[in-house]
Amino acid sequence: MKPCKRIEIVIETPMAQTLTELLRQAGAPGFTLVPEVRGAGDRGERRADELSGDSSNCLVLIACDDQAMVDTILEAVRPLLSRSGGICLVSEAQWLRH
Amino acid sequence: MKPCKRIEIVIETPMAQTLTELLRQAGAPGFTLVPEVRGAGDRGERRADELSGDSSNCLVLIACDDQAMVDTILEAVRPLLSRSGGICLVSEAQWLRH
Amino acid sequence: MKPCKRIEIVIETPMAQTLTELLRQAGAPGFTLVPEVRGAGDRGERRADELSGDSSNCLVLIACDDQAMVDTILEAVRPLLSRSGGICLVSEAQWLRH
Amino acid sequence: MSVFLSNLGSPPLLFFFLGVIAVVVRSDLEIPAQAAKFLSLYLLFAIGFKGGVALAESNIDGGVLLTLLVAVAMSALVPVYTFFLLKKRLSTADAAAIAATYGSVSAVTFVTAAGYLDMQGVAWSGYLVAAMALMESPAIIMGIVLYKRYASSDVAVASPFSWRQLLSESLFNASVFLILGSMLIGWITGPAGMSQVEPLVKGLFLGLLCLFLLDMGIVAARRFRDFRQVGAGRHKGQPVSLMVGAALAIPVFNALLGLGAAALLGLSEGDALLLIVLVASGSYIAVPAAMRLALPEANPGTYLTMSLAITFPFNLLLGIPAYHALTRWLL
Amino acid sequence: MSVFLSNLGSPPLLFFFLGVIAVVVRSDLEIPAQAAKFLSLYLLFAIGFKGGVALAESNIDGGVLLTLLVAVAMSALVPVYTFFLLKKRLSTADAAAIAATYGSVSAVTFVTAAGYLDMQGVAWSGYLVAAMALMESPAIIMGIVLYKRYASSDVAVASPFSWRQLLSESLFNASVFLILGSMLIGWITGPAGMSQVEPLVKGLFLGLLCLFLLDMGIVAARRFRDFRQVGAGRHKGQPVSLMVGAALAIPVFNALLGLGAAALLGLSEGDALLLIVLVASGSYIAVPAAMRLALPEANPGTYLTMSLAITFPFNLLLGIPAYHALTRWLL
Amino acid sequence: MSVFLSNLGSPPLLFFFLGVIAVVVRSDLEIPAQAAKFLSLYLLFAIGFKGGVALAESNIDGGVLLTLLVAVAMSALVPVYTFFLLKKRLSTADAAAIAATYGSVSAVTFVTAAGYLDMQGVAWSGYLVAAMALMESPAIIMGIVLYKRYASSDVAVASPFSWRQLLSESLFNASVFLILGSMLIGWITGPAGMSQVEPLVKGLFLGLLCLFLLDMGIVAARRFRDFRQVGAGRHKGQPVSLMVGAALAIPVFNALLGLGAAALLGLSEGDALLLIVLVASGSYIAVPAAMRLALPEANPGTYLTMSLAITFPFNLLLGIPAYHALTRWLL
Ligand SMILES: Nc1ncnc2c1ncn2[C@@H]1O[C@H](COP(=O)(O)O)[C@@H](O)[C@H]1O
Ligand SMILES: Nc1ncnc2c1ncn2[C@@H]1O[C@H](COP(=O)(O)O)[C@@H](O)[C@H]1O
Ligand SMILES: Nc1ncnc2c1ncn2[C@@H]1O[C@H](COP(=O)(O)O)[C@@H](O)[C@H]1O
Ligand code: NA
Ligand code: NA
Ligand code: NA
Repeated sequence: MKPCKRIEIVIETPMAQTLTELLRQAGAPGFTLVPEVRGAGDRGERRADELSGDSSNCLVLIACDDQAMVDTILEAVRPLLSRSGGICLVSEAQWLRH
Repeated sequence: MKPCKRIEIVIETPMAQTLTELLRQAGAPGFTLVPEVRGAGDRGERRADELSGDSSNCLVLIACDDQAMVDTILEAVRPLLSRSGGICLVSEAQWLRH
Repeated sequence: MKPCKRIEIVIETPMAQTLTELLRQAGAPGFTLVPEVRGAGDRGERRADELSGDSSNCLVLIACDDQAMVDTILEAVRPLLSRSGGICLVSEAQWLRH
Repeated sequence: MSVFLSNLGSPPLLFFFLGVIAVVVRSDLEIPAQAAKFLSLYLLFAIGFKGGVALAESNIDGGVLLTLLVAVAMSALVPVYTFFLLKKRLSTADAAAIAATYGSVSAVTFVTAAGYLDMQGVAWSGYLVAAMALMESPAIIMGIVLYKRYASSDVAVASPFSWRQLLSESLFNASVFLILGSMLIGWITGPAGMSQVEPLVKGLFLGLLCLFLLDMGIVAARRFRDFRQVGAGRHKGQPVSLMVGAALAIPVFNALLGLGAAALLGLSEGDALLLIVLVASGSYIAVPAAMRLALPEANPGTYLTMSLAITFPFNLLLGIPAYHALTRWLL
Repeated sequence: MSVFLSNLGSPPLLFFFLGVIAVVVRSDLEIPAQAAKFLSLYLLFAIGFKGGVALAESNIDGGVLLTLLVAVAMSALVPVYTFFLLKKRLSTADAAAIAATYGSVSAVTFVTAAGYLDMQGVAWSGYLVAAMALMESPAIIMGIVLYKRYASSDVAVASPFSWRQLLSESLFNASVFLILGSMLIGWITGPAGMSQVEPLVKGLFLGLLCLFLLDMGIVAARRFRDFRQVGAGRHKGQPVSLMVGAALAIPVFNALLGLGAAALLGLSEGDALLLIVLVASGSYIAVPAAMRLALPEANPGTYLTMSLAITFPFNLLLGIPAYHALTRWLL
Repeated sequence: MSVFLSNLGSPPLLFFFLGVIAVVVRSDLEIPAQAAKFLSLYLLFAIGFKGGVALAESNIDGGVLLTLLVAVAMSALVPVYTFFLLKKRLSTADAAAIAATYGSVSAVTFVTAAGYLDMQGVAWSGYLVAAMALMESPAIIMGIVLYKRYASSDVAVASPFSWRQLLSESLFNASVFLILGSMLIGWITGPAGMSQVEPLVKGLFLGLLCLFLLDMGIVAARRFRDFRQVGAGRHKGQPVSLMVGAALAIPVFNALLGLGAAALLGLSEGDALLLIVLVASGSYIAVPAAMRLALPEANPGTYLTMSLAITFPFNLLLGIPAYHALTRWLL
């Protein structure tokens, strides 16, 4: 077991590809993306019921055991969230090495 | 970055609307809902395979930076969980301000 | 509220049944499974776009308030992850009793 | 005998059993959830539309109205005696949910019976689709009312009662709403409307029913397996044999009731069989959805398993031809 | 008057209203998201293929090319005046997104108009499908260019501009790409190709359109409800009456523009109506998808609600027959 | 030459290329995952049912049984030499998985070949569908057995071997089970059953195949792109040219093997082409699903990419007409 950070990002679906591209460029060790999630926040309800995918969000989870990388990722994500909304949470976890 | 609580609730799909209504009334700042998740617990297996949506769960994530609001939400959710099952976890996180 | 561990596992979909079987045998109190999630990691991108379900992952969440049980679960899961990849994170949470 | 065999030889029924076998041999075959849900919406849409067009083409007289009235009455009556019979051995919530389940109807059993009649060359009237659509709601209302009346007072306090929600759940429930709405549109647009949607509504019907029943076979067999593995949690201590017995006895008893009503109403052979099947079948889509909201205390492992995993295959396989033989013999 | 009534009596339109009613009475009816998305891909595939085969069967002369050119020009022109009219009262981003929305087209409105013409027995030409496919992109490009030109400089810095991405979003956007691609394949394979896919592309078209419009009715009514509940967040302070007014005035004004163009081009009755409908309709699939990427500052609660929840039902219900009456009267 | 051109002009194949182009130009076009999965179940259901009805209508003699036996034998034989050829340059797990892949078959390649024959007006027999269904399992079993026999002992310890699981994965695998089950039901219900489901099973087949191949084109092109970007992780150091070479050489070599078998069996032109296509094609649904469970050490980036992104388009585009020309020339 190795301590690490769990970064959790909720962002709208049309931005998902931009986000994963950012993560790749930042050098993130990996990510898991849950598509088609619903939600509500400052910009009202997002019902995930539109044909363009425009009203659905996705939830992205990144485990990262390198604090410098965590900071890089957060800095890369911040302007995206400012422009198109969403949230980003960071918490502590233990990573099971296998 | 601002400290906050992550509230995570798993509840059965038919109760999802009741739950989001409760959250709205309690004044929660927002939520993210992952639909159509499977599970197992005290009341046996839930395979998410029925036409009425009766056997699927949903997973709701709420980030909240106001402890009083957290308590309000938990008090509102508790009776729902007692009646129809499910779980509620609370953990610590840092909220990236953008 | 009772302290507990949140175990989070990302594993590929074809292994999901093996994993839930392991959890059952280990005596886990329950689990929640988010199907059809995408991801990327050491073994490249998993786009969740194949007919055999071969390129999608699932995300499994287990809340457990018994440390011995947590260890049993982690030991059971470890060889699965070694063989077919994926990640396992453990974090702290409070379990709302209802 | 031959009716049983010809029933067995129909593709939709055989696909139901293929689904059951898939679970028995632990195949990983499954219909994606959203596709299965879309198929079920399609079936309701097609049944409703066809029924509406049939209504527009027939003339609605006193006899028709009387039949509809009797159908509604039976869907409200069946829950009452079912509830009191079961209340002694099950929790009040479970008894009420089972009562609502059997007062209501199974659209797919109805459709299979109608297909069976078509294969046998026996005529039936479109207004029976209206009867089906009207029989869902009264049973739901009765189940909830009985529960509220007989539940111990502390539970009743925990779950505030709302008539508004009750009506909305029983009348505007997705399945009830879609079938009623499609029937209305079929009725308004009549044969001209049908000519526009015929390839979808009629052409594909039996083929898509095969795929839907394949899914139903899988789901029913899974429920049945879960049910036998008397396991952890609420299932513990359920009187399994009582449940299996009830899931077989209730449809047979209700079929006889339906037969009596059909005889009194003087229905034709085909219409009589369809009315019998409506009374004898139990809901596994509309009622469970309503019960999860109104009676979360009831265990779907009980009421849903009974109607989906026992009564449904029983009616499909043995019930329909047996009720038909009986109808022929008596009417 | 009779055109309005006959329009009202078509099953697809009635299913749209059934969807609206489902939301009004708070029914839980909904089409699963992936099934709805598949239906929309099917419609684009079928429209495109049919249009391509029609193109292969017709001869493309100067008149056709001129009409296509005019259609493209209008889809680039409409955003310009829409943008400058709205910029005074809305944010630059919202004005640009609404401008792009109304320059572009609604494939389902087009299809409904084509079905309406078929029911009325009025002929129309396949190359108008090509016009539709060509009208999506210019509007998207114009909207983005106008925004980049008039947005305050600090925003422009925050959002670097990429021509490559702009072209990719406007030309290779899923809807635009599928309809153009299917049209091309229909054109290559011609009537021989059509004979292979006819049952899917033609037979099921109106039936599946009913199910699609049921979903559209649900989504449109939800957006309309959210819109009225002037609530938290960005919605606050939106000039609601301005939005409703604009969502009704823009299509009517654009319809007149389209009518003028049709008159100058000397189009037949059917072709004129379709050109008018293209100009008068607003996009709610391709443009929103492009705007989320290129103009995330714009609020979909504004542009999407206007086109989906107001303009779309308005065109379906009143617009098409009214434009038709006008065309008949003037041409 | 003309066979190549007429093959190119068929809508299903053109939609495959449209999907490829969508990826090349970075369009966001995609078929929702559950819809694509449902389409693939539909295709297996339709192929199986049609094959079963064809079986019921034909008489099964010694020649038919011999052909089936030969087909099964080839599906067990192909993995053996493929494994030993590849084991020198790849890991044992990868070699075994590729071996199983090419011993098994691609249902869509088969269907495309059958459609190609229909277009050319060449007859073929229904029992070849049975051959296809029977060829999936032996290859899976052989692949796993070879791996268990030749893997280094420490790996073998880590992965306990279960015959029960092996049989279940190879025989009751979703695709194998559905096609065998549908064939059985088609065979039981015969032409009477077909008349009930014909609009779905026959009418829509080519149209839905277009949409399915559009999705396949997208997925294949994505795999191919990932494959070229020799990137992080396990992909590193894969001998890319070896893989491309093998993915082209194996089908050609196997086609010659199939041609030889067809000549010895004295098959007709159409039947010979279908047998050749079965031997030459590689699985990308049933085998990968089985391999993920039985051989997780093997890299799907290798075996799946080879069969889906290289062999499949190669067979569709060049293979089928080339094998046909060869068959005509030699038989
Ligand atoms: N407090 C919150 N807790 C959980 N999810 C949130 C919260 N606030 C926003 N979200 C998610 O982020 C999306 C965009 O949020 P916003 O930009 O605030 O509208 C919402 O649709 C939710 O899915
Ligand atoms: N220990 C647990 N960990 C994770 N999820 C759980 C746990 N227990 C229950 N759940 C979820 O909550 C749902 C309802 O649980 P229950 O009411 O205990 O049957 C289950 O179907 C699971 O999805
Ligand atoms: N650092 C990470 N953070 C989040 N998810 C990850 C991470 N690494 C791997 N995963 C997930 O685990 C799956 C398998 O990972 P791997 O075996 O490393 O390819 C990936 O497809 C991701 O969904
Ligand atoms: Na009943
Ligand atoms: Na327009
Ligand atoms: Na092969």
